[in-house]
Amino acid sequence: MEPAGAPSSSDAAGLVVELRDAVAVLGRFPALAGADLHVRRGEIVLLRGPNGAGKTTLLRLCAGLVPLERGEGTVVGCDLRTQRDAVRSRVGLLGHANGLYSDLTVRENVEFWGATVGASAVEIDASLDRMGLASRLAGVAVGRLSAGQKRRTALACLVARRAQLWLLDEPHAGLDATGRDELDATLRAAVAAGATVMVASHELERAGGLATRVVDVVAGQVSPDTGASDTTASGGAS
Amino acid sequence: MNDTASPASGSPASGSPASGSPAAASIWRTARLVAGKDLRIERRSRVIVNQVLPFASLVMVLFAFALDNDEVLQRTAPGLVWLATIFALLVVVQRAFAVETADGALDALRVAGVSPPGIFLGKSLALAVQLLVLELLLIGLAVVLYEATLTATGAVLLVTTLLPATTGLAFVGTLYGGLAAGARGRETLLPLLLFPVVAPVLIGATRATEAAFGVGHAAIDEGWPWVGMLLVFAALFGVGGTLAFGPLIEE
Amino acid sequence: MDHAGFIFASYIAAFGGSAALAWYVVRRGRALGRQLPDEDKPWI
Amino acid sequence: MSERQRPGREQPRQHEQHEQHEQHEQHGNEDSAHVATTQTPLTGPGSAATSPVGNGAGTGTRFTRILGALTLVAMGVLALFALVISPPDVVQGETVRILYAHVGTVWVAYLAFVVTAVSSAAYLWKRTSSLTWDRIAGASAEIGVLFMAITLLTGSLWGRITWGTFWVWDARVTTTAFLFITYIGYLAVRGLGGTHQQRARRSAVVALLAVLEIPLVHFSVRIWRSVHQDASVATGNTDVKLDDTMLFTLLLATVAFSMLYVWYVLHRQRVLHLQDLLDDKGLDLALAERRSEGRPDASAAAPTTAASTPTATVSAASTVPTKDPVS
Repeated sequence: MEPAGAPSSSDAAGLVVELRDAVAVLGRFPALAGADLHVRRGEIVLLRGPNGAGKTTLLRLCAGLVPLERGEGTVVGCDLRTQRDAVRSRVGLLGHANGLYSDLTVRENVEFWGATVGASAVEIDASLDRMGLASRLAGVAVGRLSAGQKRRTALACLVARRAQLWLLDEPHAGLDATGRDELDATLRAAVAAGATVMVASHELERAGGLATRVVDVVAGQVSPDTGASDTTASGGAS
Repeated sequence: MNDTASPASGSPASGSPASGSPAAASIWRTARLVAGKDLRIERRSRVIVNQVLPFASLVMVLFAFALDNDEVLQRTAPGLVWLATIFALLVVVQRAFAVETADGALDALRVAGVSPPGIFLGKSLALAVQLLVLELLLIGLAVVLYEATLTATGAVLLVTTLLPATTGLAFVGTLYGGLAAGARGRETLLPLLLFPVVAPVLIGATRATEAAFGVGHAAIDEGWPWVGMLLVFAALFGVGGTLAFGPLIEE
Repeated sequence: MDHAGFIFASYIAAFGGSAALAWYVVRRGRALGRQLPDEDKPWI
Repeated sequence: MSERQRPGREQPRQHEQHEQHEQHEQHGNEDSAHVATTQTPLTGPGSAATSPVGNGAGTGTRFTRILGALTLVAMGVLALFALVISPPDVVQGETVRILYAHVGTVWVAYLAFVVTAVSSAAYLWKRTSSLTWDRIAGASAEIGVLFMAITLLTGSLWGRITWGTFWVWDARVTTTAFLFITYIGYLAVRGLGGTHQQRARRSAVVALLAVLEIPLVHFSVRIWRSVHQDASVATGNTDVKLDDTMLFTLLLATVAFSMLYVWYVLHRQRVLHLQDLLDDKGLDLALAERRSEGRPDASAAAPTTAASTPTATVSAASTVPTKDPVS
């Protein structure tokens, strides 16, 4: 595989995510039943849909965690079949689980996840600061935090990961008003810096204001809503 | 705002982080990171110290109840030490992977592109350190409870035995623990897979420890060939595990 | 014959076990084969 | 293999197939065996009604039928020679007869595990090559485990007569027992679920790790016994003076059980092939169902509408991932 060469070719088309008739299976259940999705660089795409529609699986597929059973898929320029390792190191996923170690402190968690991609101490501090965790909470064990505080910590870990594609599954859940503002600001900053974001959320009012495009996920398939703010999306890509 | 924008802007341009290349240096960096993380978790939670060490000690006492004979205990002390170690190994391995699966950290490690060989070596290292502490305690207990005797040369042999035996146990524990981590029925699958594999370590380490304790008229010299076998075991499963761990935890 | 019981037990295990396995695989093959068209059976 | 691309052709029929398939999944193999006994395999009228294309052919071919017949004959002749024609041994008397079954099965058992290891390596070597290697590995391990059990049983019966004990801690015996347990673990790993490729990769790696383990077990047990007591117990009074008839019987046993092995692996890997194929077809049906959830009529009132739609047998509400037995 050529992780170095591959992304540039997709950058030309500006496509960060490209799924064609993608099928992904959980056990024997086809959580994704032929999804088509194109996401350009700089977009913030909101995935909307009922429970069990396949939003989570779509995000996990894009993260390289769930294998592509049928169809084609390219994420950040890497093929989802043959270059999953390369995909993984370029995306950041915030799933239902936070991926935190409850016995470690907030700072230690962020340091650990930052260190997996070689983030510096300055970047760690900045990530903590970004999610409002720099002061009092930094030294508290994650196991003692509330659900919302854990979510913030997980977001700070994600910030430290410096991913090209951010995949967020219900990121607003459990966050208070300040946390949501910080999250939105973080995502906008990431996009401004060249990243792309996909968000699955039920909180349409909140996430809808953030998104440049809304996409409906129903029954394991994706039907793009070209209405909302497609112009913004294409503007972001160029 | 500007502070976070700069790291974020750094990433898309810089492309794949260091973890993308399976270079030895990167693997070692990951291994140290993972091992440090695991040991720090243990230092904070003290699960091994507060629960597993008492459990293993209890097993040693139960052996004494079961065998009920001082001479037999003295004769079988080495075997009982290693048997207790292997029971404890099961618990420690399950703990080591419960930490990873409790909140989806194993998934997060995979998404972070952390190299599986690095995870394998790191978790093995942390496991080995914890096992070593456990074994030292059990040997101390054998001296106290079972009247095992240890000379200076015996101690040298014993320490030389502990290192490869512990490393080998840690390698196979991590390997099969990782395989069972995501599986249904992991609690029952793990011993089925693990115990046949650790049999050579049980045999080798027990014989070497017998020589070190001088039980059954075993001479010190009889222990050294077993140390060689333990080394071979550790080396084979170290290499095999490094190669196999990635495919095994892949979903 | 000395130890006839042991000898017969051995052969009952060997032949009986083999026959049971063979019987099982043939029946399973037929049951599954009935659910699939012959194009899906490259050996035919 | 091409089966991944193949499904999708026979949409209308898959509905019924799927239901049968579900039955297997729930009730296991016994149930499918019941179905099989109700009709003759090759020309079953019921099967023609269920599936217009398939004539219900099983996993047999001309070759396996001939091989199967030859195996039956060989087994019959073996029974005759082993139990009647061959003479009792000078030293062991009639007990030597057990050895024919013992040697025949242990040879096949070890052969089976070598084949499993080699096929696993073959699967991993060219990853894109074929699931056939995986199926051969699995089939081979199954019959290997059975024959290993027979070997251990006949061996301990023989040992009880010859040595006065069911079990000796001989290196070969102990290694065989460990091999037996290790491959039971291998079969457990095969049953862990996931996609076919996941199953194949995981079990192939486990099979190769067993190749690392077994020599170490053998080696450690061997020096363990040689240090602490005479290793001769396993070889001391077992001298067998084989005359020509006995030698022939021994050879015949090896050949007969090997033929059975080949026959079984051929059949079993085809059964596994069919099973995988049915899983894939089940996926096609599940995909169709899943897609139909999204249609306006179905999504409006999911449970009732979906149930009345011909293609959807499972209501949309019940198809959440957790419902699936494997997920």
